[in-house]
This record gives sequence, C-alpha cells and structure tokens, in this order.
Amino acid sequence: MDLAYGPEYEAFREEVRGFISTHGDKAPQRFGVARPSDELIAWQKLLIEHGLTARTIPKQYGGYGAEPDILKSRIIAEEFTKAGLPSGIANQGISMFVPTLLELGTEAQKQEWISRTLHGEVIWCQGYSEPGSGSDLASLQTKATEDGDDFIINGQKIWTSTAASADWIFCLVRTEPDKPKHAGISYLIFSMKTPGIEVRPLKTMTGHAEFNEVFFTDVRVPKSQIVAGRGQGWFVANATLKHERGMLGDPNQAGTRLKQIIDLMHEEMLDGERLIDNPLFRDRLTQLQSRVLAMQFHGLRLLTASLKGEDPGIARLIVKLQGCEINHQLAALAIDALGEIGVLYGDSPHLRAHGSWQHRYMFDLGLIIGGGTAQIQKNIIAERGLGMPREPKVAKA
Amino acid sequence: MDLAYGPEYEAFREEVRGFISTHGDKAPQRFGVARPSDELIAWQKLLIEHGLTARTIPKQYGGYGAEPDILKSRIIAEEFTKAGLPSGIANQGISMFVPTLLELGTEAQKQEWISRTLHGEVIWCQGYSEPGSGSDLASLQTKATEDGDDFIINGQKIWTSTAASADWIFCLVRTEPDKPKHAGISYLIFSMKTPGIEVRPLKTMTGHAEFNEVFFTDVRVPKSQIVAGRGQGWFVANATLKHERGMLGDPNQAGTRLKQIIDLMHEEMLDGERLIDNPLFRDRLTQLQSRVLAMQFHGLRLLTASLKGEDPGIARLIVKLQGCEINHQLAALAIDALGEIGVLYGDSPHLRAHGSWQHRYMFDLGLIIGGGTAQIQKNIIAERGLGMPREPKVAKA
Amino acid sequence: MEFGLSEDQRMLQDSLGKLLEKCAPLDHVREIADQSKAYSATVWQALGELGVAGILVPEEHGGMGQTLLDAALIAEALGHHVAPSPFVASCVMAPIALVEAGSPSQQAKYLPPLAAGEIIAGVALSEAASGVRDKAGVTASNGRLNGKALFVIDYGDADIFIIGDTGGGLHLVAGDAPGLTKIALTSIDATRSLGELQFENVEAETLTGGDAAKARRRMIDAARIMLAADTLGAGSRMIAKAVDYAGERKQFGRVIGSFQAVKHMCAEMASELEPCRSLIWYAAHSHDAMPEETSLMAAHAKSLTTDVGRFVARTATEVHGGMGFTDLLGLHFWFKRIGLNRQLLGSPERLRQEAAQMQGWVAA
Amino acid sequence: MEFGLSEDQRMLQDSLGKLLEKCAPLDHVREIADQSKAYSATVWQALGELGVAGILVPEEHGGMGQTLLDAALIAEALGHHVAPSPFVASCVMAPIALVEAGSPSQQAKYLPPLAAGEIIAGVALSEAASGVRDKAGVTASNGRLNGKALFVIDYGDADIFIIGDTGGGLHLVAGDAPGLTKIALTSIDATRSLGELQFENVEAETLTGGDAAKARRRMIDAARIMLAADTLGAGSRMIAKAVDYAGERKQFGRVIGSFQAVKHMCAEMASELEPCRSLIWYAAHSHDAMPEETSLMAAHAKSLTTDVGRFVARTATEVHGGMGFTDLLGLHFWFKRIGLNRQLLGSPERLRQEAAQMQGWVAA
Repeated sequence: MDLAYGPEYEAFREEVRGFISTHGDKAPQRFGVARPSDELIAWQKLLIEHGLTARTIPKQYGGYGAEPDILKSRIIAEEFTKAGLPSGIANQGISMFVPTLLELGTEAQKQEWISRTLHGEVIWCQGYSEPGSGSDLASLQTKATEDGDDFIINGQKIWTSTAASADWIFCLVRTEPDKPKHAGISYLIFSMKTPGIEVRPLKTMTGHAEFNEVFFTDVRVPKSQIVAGRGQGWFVANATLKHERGMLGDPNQAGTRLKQIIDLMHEEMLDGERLIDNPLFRDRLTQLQSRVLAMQFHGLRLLTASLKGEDPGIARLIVKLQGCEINHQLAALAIDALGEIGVLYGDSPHLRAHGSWQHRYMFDLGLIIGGGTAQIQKNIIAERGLGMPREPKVAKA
Repeated sequence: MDLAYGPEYEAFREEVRGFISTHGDKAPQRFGVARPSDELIAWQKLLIEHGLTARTIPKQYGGYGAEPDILKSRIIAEEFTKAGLPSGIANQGISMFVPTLLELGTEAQKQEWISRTLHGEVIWCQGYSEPGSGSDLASLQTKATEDGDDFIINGQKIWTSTAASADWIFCLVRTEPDKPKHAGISYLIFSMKTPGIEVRPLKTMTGHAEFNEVFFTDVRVPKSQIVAGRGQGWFVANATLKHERGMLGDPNQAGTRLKQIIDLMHEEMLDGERLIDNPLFRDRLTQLQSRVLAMQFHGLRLLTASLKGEDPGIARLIVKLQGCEINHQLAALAIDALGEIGVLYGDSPHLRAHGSWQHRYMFDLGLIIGGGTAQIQKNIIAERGLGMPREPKVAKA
Repeated sequence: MEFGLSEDQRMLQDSLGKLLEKCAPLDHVREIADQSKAYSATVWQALGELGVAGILVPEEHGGMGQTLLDAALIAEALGHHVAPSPFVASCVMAPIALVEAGSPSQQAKYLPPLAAGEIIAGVALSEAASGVRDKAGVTASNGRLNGKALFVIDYGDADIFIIGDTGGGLHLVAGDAPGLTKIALTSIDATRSLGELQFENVEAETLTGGDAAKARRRMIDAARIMLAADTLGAGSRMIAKAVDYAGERKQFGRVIGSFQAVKHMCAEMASELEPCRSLIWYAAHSHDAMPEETSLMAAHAKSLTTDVGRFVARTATEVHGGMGFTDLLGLHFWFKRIGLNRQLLGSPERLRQEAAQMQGWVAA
Repeated sequence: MEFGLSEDQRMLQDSLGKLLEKCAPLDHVREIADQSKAYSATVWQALGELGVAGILVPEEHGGMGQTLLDAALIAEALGHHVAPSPFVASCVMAPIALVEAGSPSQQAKYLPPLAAGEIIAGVALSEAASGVRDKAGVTASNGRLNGKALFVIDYGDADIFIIGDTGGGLHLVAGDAPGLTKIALTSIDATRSLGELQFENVEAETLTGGDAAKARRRMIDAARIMLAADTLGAGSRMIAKAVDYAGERKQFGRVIGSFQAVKHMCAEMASELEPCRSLIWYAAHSHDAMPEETSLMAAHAKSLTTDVGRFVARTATEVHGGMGFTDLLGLHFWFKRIGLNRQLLGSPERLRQEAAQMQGWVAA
C-alpha cells in the first residue's frame, strides 16, 4: 500500500499545473455541446501538443506519442477537474472509435481518420442499438445488401446520441443474413451526409432529446469502408464497448454529487431547521457516503490492477451496476430531502440546481438500463465473475 | 364496507364468551407439545361438544357437524386469543390430514381415522419433502415396490416435524417409477411403528431440532392403505398443501410481534435514552407498522372474498411471501434495537425475551425458505397471478 | 362483516374506467402536457357528468353525498389513466372544508357550483401538511390575507382558493381577488397543476361555520388518502404495462417475460402494491366510519403506498428497457405522477414521524 | 501509487488460508461450539506459530511489527474459516492499548508474552463503543475498579483484561484478581467468547505511558476494522458456498445455479460485498498511514460491511434452500459470525451517527 504517487509523478503534476496556470485562460468557458466550437478545437490542439490529451496516440496519427502511463493520465484528469477546466474534446469518436481503429483498422483507415477525429474535424456517432435489439444486440436487423462494390443499407438505429451533429457514423449492419447471428455482422463507417439517412430526435422521459433515431433507406456505402473485414462486426463492437463500459459508473462523479448533496442539506431549511439536522436524511446521506467512498477506493484498486497488468476479475464487472445505482440513489435522496420543492422541474420558480436532481434521477435510470441493463450486468457478474452456468438453451416449441 | 359482524354474530360471540367464562379454568396451562396431554385431550373433547373446534366436521366422523361459517370460526379464534386459551389440539393430522381425507378418502378411511385424529388419539406426521426434492417436490424418490398385497417402501423423508411422537404418517411415495414424475406418486398412510422406520432429529440453525429425518428400510405397508388410488398422490398432496399454505404468513401473528417490539422499544434504554426516542429505529418501527396493518386489512379482504365465495386471485398468492418477510424484518428490528444484547442466546445473562427474537430471526428465515421458497412464491405470483409465461422447457444437452 | 367494495362501487369503478379510457387516452394526456394546460376541459366535463365533482358534496347541496372510499376509487382511476383533471383539491379538500367549517350561507353559495363542476377550487395547505420552505406562510387579520402559499393543488384556472393560514384558520379567496398574485409552478408531472399564491392585503371570506382546525385535519387526511389511491392506480397500471410489454418483447429468441429475473421483478411489484390497496380502503373507510383512526391510517397509507410507488415506477420502467426511458411509450407520465404524489402534502419520512407522534412515541 | 496487497501480504493470506483449512475444518469448529469452549487451543497455537498473536506488537517486544492491514487480512481469514480463536481483543486491541498508552515497564512486562501467544488478553470497551445498557460502567479510583463491564471480547480463559473506565482511562487487571467476578455471556456465535466482568474494589494497573483517550479511540477503530474484515471473510465464504451449492443442487432437472433468480442473488451478493473489501483496505491502511482519517473510515467500513453482511448471510442461506437452514451443512456458523460482528462495538446505525458527528453534521 502506498497512496503517494512518488517524486517522478509529483514532478509531472507540477508540469500539468504549470500548463494550467500559463494556458488555463485559453480554455473555452462552455463546453459539452455535440459540435466543438473553434475555441474548443484550438484548446484541444494545445492540449495534444502538450501531451495532455490523446497522450498515448502515436504521433503519426496526430497524437502526442507518449508511452501509456495510467498514473499520468490520472494526474492530468485530477488537475483539470480541480481547476474546473475542460480536458479537451469528449465524444464517442475519440473515446470509442479511435481506440477501435488503432486496434483493428488498416493503416490507411488510421491515417485517414484518427488525426482528424482527435482534432475535432470529424464528429462521429455510433450506430449499434436498434429498437428490436437492446440487451440482445447481436440480433440486430439493419441490412447491408451487396450491390457491386457497395452495400445498400436499410434499417433503423436508436440511442444514437450525437447523430444530429455528426459527420460520420460507425455502424453495425448485418451483411451475411444466412450466418449465425453473431457471425453475420459487419462494422461499417460512412458519412452521415450519404443520401437516404434521416435523423429524428428521440425525446426521453427527462423531456429532452438526448438521443436520436437514425433511419436508413437504400443508403449506399462502398465495401471498402468496413473495419476488420466482413462478419467481424461483433468482435469489433465488443472491442469498442470495452471503452464505453469503463465510462459508466465513474465513482468520482458520484463523489462530486455527494458533495453537492452535503452542501444542499446544510443550506436547505424545512420548518426553520437545516435538512442535515433531520436524522433520517442524515443517516441516508452517511450510508451513501459509505458506498461512494467504497467505490472510490475500489477505483484505486482497479487502477492498481491496471498498473500491474493484472485482471481484477469480478471487481471490474461490478462497477457499472454499483456506480449507476449509487448515482440514482444520490439523486433520490436529494429529491426526498427537498420535499415538494424536489418535484419542481423545467423553469419553475423555487427550482433548485436548475432541476438537475430530477433530471439525474431520471437520466440515471436510463443509464441503469442503457449500456447493458442491470439484469444483463447481473448475468455477466454471475457467469463471468462467479463462473455460474449460462442460461440453458430453450427447447424448440 | 361494514366492519361490524352484525347482531347474529355478536350473539354467537356472547355464547363463546359464556363458554370461556364457564369452562375456561379447565383449559390446560401448557400446550403446543407434540403429544397432547390428557388434560388437552379432555379440553378438545369439550370444545368439540360445544362446536368450538372441529366445528364443521360431520357428526358421524366425530365433529360438531355445523354448517361452514367463516365468521363464526373467526369469532371463536378472536375470543380464544383474547382469553389466552388454547383453541384445542393443533397438529398436522387435524389441520392437513383430516381435510384431505374428508375430500378424498373412502368412507371406511373416514370412519377409521377422522374421529380418533380429532380427539387426539392418533397423532400424524407428514412425509413429503426429501433431501433431493425441495422446491421440486414431484421429483421425490422414496420407492414403494409391489410385493403381493403390500408395498415395500425404501427411501428418506426430511422436515417431518412431529415424527418422533407421531403414531401414523401420511406419506408420498413413488409407486410407478416408469410414469412421468407427477403421475407416479401415491399417497400412503401407515403406522410409525411399522418395522424399518428410523426417526432422527434434525437440528436446524436455531440450535433446536424442530424437525426430523425419517428413514425407511423395507417398510411393508398394505396396498389398501392408499388414499385416492395409485398415481393420484400428487393430486392429493396439493389438496393437503392448500391447507398448509393458508397457515403461513398470518398477519395477526405479525400484529402480536409488532406490539411486543413497541413495548420493547419503550422499555429498553441505551445511554439512558429509550430506544423509541431513537429516530432511526422509530422510523423502521413505523414503517413495519404500515406493512403489518396493510397485511391485517388485506386479511379482512381475503376473509370477505371467502365469505362471498369469490377468488381473491393475486391478493391470496402474495400472503406467504409478504407475511414471512414482515415477520423476519420485525425480528431484525428487535435485534438491531437491542444492539449487543440482541446477539445473546441460549441461557445467557442479560438475555431478553428468552432469546426469542434471535430464534425468530432464524426460524422465520426457515419459513421464508420452507413451504415454497421465496423464489417459488415469486414464480407462482408471476405465472398464476399475473399470467406471465412459464419457464420455457430446456433443450436436451 | 364486509371488507370490500359494494356493487355500486364496482359499477362506479367500471364506468369510470370506461369513461377515462375513452376521454383520456394517452394521446390526449400528451396533448394537455405538451401545451402546458392546467387540465383537460374534456375530461373534467366528462367526469362532471358522472358526478365526480360532487362526489363528497351532500345531496342537499346538489352533490352525490358519497363516502371517501368512493372518492378513493375515483382517485385510483385518475391515477390509472394519468387523467389531467382537477380532483384532490376541488372535489375532495374543498367540499370537506365547506362541509366541516363553512357557514350555512357559505355552503349554500359554494357547494352547489362545486358539485356541478361549474367552479374549480384550489387548496393551499402545503405548509401545514409538509412544513414551511422558502419562508412561505399566510397570515390572516381582519379578513385580509398576507404572505405566500406554495404548492397550491388544482391551482390552474381555479375560480376560488381555500387557504390555510398560519393560525389554524381557513379562508376563501376569489381567483381574481385584487392583491392576489398567481405564479404557476412547473413540476415533473404535467398532468396536474400546482402554483404559488402571493397575498398583499387580499380580501378573504373566513370559514366560520365549524371547527377549522378539525376541518384542516380532515382535508389533509382525505387528500393524503387520495394521493395514495392515485399512486395505487398509477402503480397498478405500470405493473400491467410491464407484464404486457414483457409478454411481447423478444430478446435472445424468447419473450422477456419468460426470463425469471423479469418475472420476479413483476411479482415483487405486485406483491408490494397489493397490500396497499387494503390499507387505502381501510383508511378511506375510517374517514367516514371511524374518524378517530383516520389521521394515523392516512399517514400509513400514503407513506407506504408512495414508497412502494417509487419502487414500482422504477422497476416497471426497467422491465420496459430502453423503451421505458423514451417519451414514445409515455410510461413516464405514470412515473412522474407517482413521483409527485410521493412529495405532496407530506413525504413518507414526515408521515411516519407524524404517525409516531400520534401514537405518543415521540418524547415531547 | 499502489492500492493493493504486497507480495508479503499475499503470502500471509495464502499461508493463513492453508493453515486454517488444515487446523480449523468445520468438524473442529463444531466440536468447539458443541463443547462451549472459549476457543480452540489447536487453532490458537497454530496461529501463534505464524506470528498472529504478535502481528501488531513491535519487533523490540518480540512481535512482528506489522500494519493494521496485515491484521485485517488475518481477521478476514478467521472469518472465512469461522475460526474459534481469540484475535480482536488479544492480538489487536490489547497491543494497541499497551503501545499507545502503556509505560515502558508495562510494555516490557506484557507485550512479549502477548506476542508469543503465552497470555490472552480480553478487552472491555463496549460501553465506550456501543453505549451503556443495563447500567454497565466501570469507575476507577485510587487504582481500584468498581462496577461492571459487558460484552468483553476474547473473554474466555483470558489471563489479563484491559478495561476502559467511564472517565476515559485504561486499566489492566489480572484474570484472577480478587473481587473480580466473571460471567460468561452466550451469544449466537459459538466460535467466539464474550463475557461480563463485575468489579468490587478490584486492584488494577492503570496504563500511564501515553494518551489513554487516543489509545481507546485507536483500539476501537482498529477493532471495528477487524470486525468488518471478519464479516468480509465470512461473507465471501458464504457466497462461494452458495455458488458451489447452486452448481451441484438439481431441481426441475437442472442445477439451480442455472436459474436466473439464483444467479442474480449470487451476483447481487458479490457486487455488494466486493466494494467493502476496498473500503476495509483503505480504513486499515489509514490506521498506520493517515491516522486522522481512521475513525471516519472505520465507522464507514464497519457499518457498510456489516449491513451488506446481513444481506449476504440471509441470501446465501436462501440459495441453499432447506439445507442452509439445517445444522448439517454448518452454514449457520458463518451466518451467526456475521450476526455477532454486526452488533459488536457499534451497530451500523450508531456508526453512521458517529460518522456524521465527526464531520460536523450534527448540531451541538
């Protein structure tokens, strides 16, 4: 056990802090929108040049070209969070498509896409889920029929978060309808400007359209725009999903929310008493603090395993289930503590924190469902983590 | 809605009270042991003569011969509970075997057994569960092989509660090994003194032997001692189990326990403060009170449905699951409120209520498991109550 | 001895169900919600024809003179159909206020139009039932009101308001009274209307015909039972929808309702919610038949049912998977209705604290 | 940066596991329990040979001088094997008391035999950690103790006792001191020994070498972390047993572990318990490296782990069906070990209240 980072890393931390104090004023004030602003693109470029984002991506693909160093990445994240600065462009192109291409793309594909994606010149969206294929992703039905050197794509995707502003899509389609379901899928990339694509915003229970549906009608895509070969789509998708799963259930996000609730309970008054003085709400707060702390230290444990190249086994498999549940419970506590004020929403007077607790309560339920429902997560934990038997095959009726 | 019983029933209540004030002093002081005392047998006889137990069982079988009247039965139970008097002999022979025989026995069987059972002359035990057949009772393996006019029984039963003191057993055995599992079972009755029967006490986690295992080695039973014919055992057993299921999860028992915890929390002190003044324990107490009240009123609803001859549907199916869980939670609250004193057991100094809260906490867990585990209960609620699909048949490996 | 619904009550359930199915289909609910309307005039009128507005108003004032259990069955049906209609304040709390505390002339003036559904009454008793936030509170002096009241129920387009003051009194104020400022409050639940009232020396008619404190108690108890019943209705609908969806949706080559995890989620929802029905019936019945028990039973009924409601709302949404999270299916209307019921007029924690106090479990 | 176990610590886990598997099989545990023995001399001796008794005793006094994280790994292994052995008081609390608050001569006198496992020390700090019941409490005056102490840990056959008085002091008393009455307390957990001590003017050696209040704080924190680790070990063993049983037991023609409900029960147990491991590691590590954090982390670790422990104990028993409820399989030894850990030295509710107090969340 040694929770210190050591002198080499503390020196690196000083470097990062130096960058922040020199360049911090160049960071864009507002961020998080789907299409990066010019300001954000410039900031991204500066960060890449200093090795503060795209750090381990080879120079020839537009990255910084450093050796992977999990601790340095963590230090960068810590310092940027502390300073309240955006740590560069965050989108599915960078977090999911780039690593996939690095792992499985051809040299030409890497040359063509990685640098432009990193620099915010190309925005990607993800075409995986379909209305009929949620937990059972491999049952997807979007068809890609051969026509000379092209595929003709027909079908529908859902839960495509940045479809409206994206330039290109990485998309799973069924190219070999006669093969077993996992073996008939290919991973195609194509422009969202290709004729025959329609994007419709998908409103959720929060009242916002955080996602889209994407409809394909006779969309023509050259066969060359495949990643890793025909019928390899399921394999590629799983490589990509690894990167997504790591992002759900982040314990540091829960830590930030916990702090917000602690503040809220000190500030809010009911009948002239602070909410923190209500023993029931205080007990729930402390209980959730236990769980948040446990998951934060759990994160350190997983980090250590990564540093050592060890497989943390079941410890990794539980992160999404626990993390999303804790976030949802934190939002529930905030709502309950706020009483009738907790139900206000939209632009109501008396609203607290812009209605974000209600938004989170609903959106977190979406996250519990999305990216592998809680039921699927439990199947995975039982089967892969505990080695329990898989669901037996059902007899044909 | 009318929670009053009406004048006819209030008159009946007065009759019952009259009996209690005249004869109450004849009731045995200690009861509940497996083998009824002479005193209890005399009390039982008195009760039958006055129509206060075995009330609806025909006179020719030793009962009182009244028309079924659920409200009168309820009034009898209420008054006996209020007076703290035993409402006669309570055992599986009376509660399960007698109704089964009335429904499915031959005239000769009824003549032979019912009166003697009601009057405490014959004590029965139940041979259903086997070590390998718990939730899947129909998979039972105890064999009854034909030998002339007899069956030769070999096998083992478990969870047989009064085996050590019982005279006879009603027992499920496999008489037709070649038939499908549900169709190969017969319901036999035989004396526990038959050679080849061994009873071993079965100690549970509570430290007490509330049950037994019963071993059969070449036990010879005349074929005539079958109820309802060969291969009908599964049907007969289900008729019997109906009567058992009604007994688990009784909300009035939970009401009694709730009162005990309310008293306990007013009496017990921690750091000079009453436990009822601890807001967290008090909140849990109130929460459990909500659930107990809900189940008590739920019981009234089921009673009304019975009175009207209506099927209460899902409302009936949930009783065991909810009732056993609430009882278990009541015990957990008592233990928690008692803190370190809550872990004391056996004959320890400082023990409260003879250790009954810990005993209940464990025994109630046994009840959650026994008589259909919580998982089986949920299957039943989903399939029979909500009409959801049954578990699909598994393909042969 | 009969603990159940009468024939008349079953008929009421039946006709209400049919009516709401017809006049409050999901598309209509969505329309009202999207246009941020206070309520659906269509639904309100149709309910009026069944006598809903006057359900608790005595017959001599043109109402149906029915029991609170009948009102609870209506609330259940409204929750079941997420009906965008006034009810809890205008049809339950306001009639109780007038019957219990109104003078004969106040009763004669207001009960008939209320019973006929010609006027809508909003009620402001949040501070008494849920506690004071954001310095709310209304003071009465010489027939004039000052201060503010939050979370006024059936607020939108109300013709009159019944206001509880900080001294235990009840007052009636016209919706267009000079000095009255009305501010709509937007909640997650777009099917019901909430608002804030600010008073600057507003002329009010004090209810003078009875014990106002007792009337307030009975108004709050009744409203809590209604909110519990609304959640019961909404929750049972969500369970039914989850069961239906699980019977149709296929994944991995079989309907998801054949997966044990999904079955058990549905079984757990049903087995938690069903006992609430019995508790609500008892609480509602006690309001007429055993009033000394009502406050405790109302606290229990609302706290238990709305706690279970949260579990059901979440679990039914999970059974629906991604579809449950979309706006498309509209499942969220029920989710949010249950969410609002939970917080209004006393959260579960507060209600349990009150229940403990009523039983003398809280040291002075 | 390394948040994990060292090579040495993994070896310790490994050798402890092997040792306990050999010297504390279930049959032996059952024997000790059936005979109501205070502990197993075999196990105690075997542990002594590994250095367990002196794990926290500084090397200059003949101990191993290891960290509290090493002790937590031992506690976990003891829980994993429901080992009938002294540990929390004799090997953790007593050494801390002497190191932190003992005079040099007291240390020289008691630490070496403790480290060697030649003497066993019981510790009485329940009243300070869990609150006062049944008028317990020990007063010290002029080197004499009066009153009574409940729930003394590692009570059975202890040679010395370390007693916390009501004034914040620590005292050492011989097990056979005149005026000392010893009364065994029987708990559900027959693998560990609890007792009551009654004092009538009993001669005591006051610990005078340091800050007794601080020592008591650190004793209680350490013991809470040990109890959490014991539950972690017992809980993870129950999960493993449930998974194994579910993989063997057949019902309805398939192993029950292939039923989704059973799988999800196991998955839920594992996903609740695994984060506790990280929290316990951190809390234990802080005792040596970041002592200002320890009290809060110990409160969190014990409250969360023992709450999860109750869920695991119950659920693993349910997975075992009727067999889990019998004495035959012995699963109940773990169930009861977890049950005792939960209540000892601060229940979850009390610990959370303490955690809130430490953070200034409770108004004075």
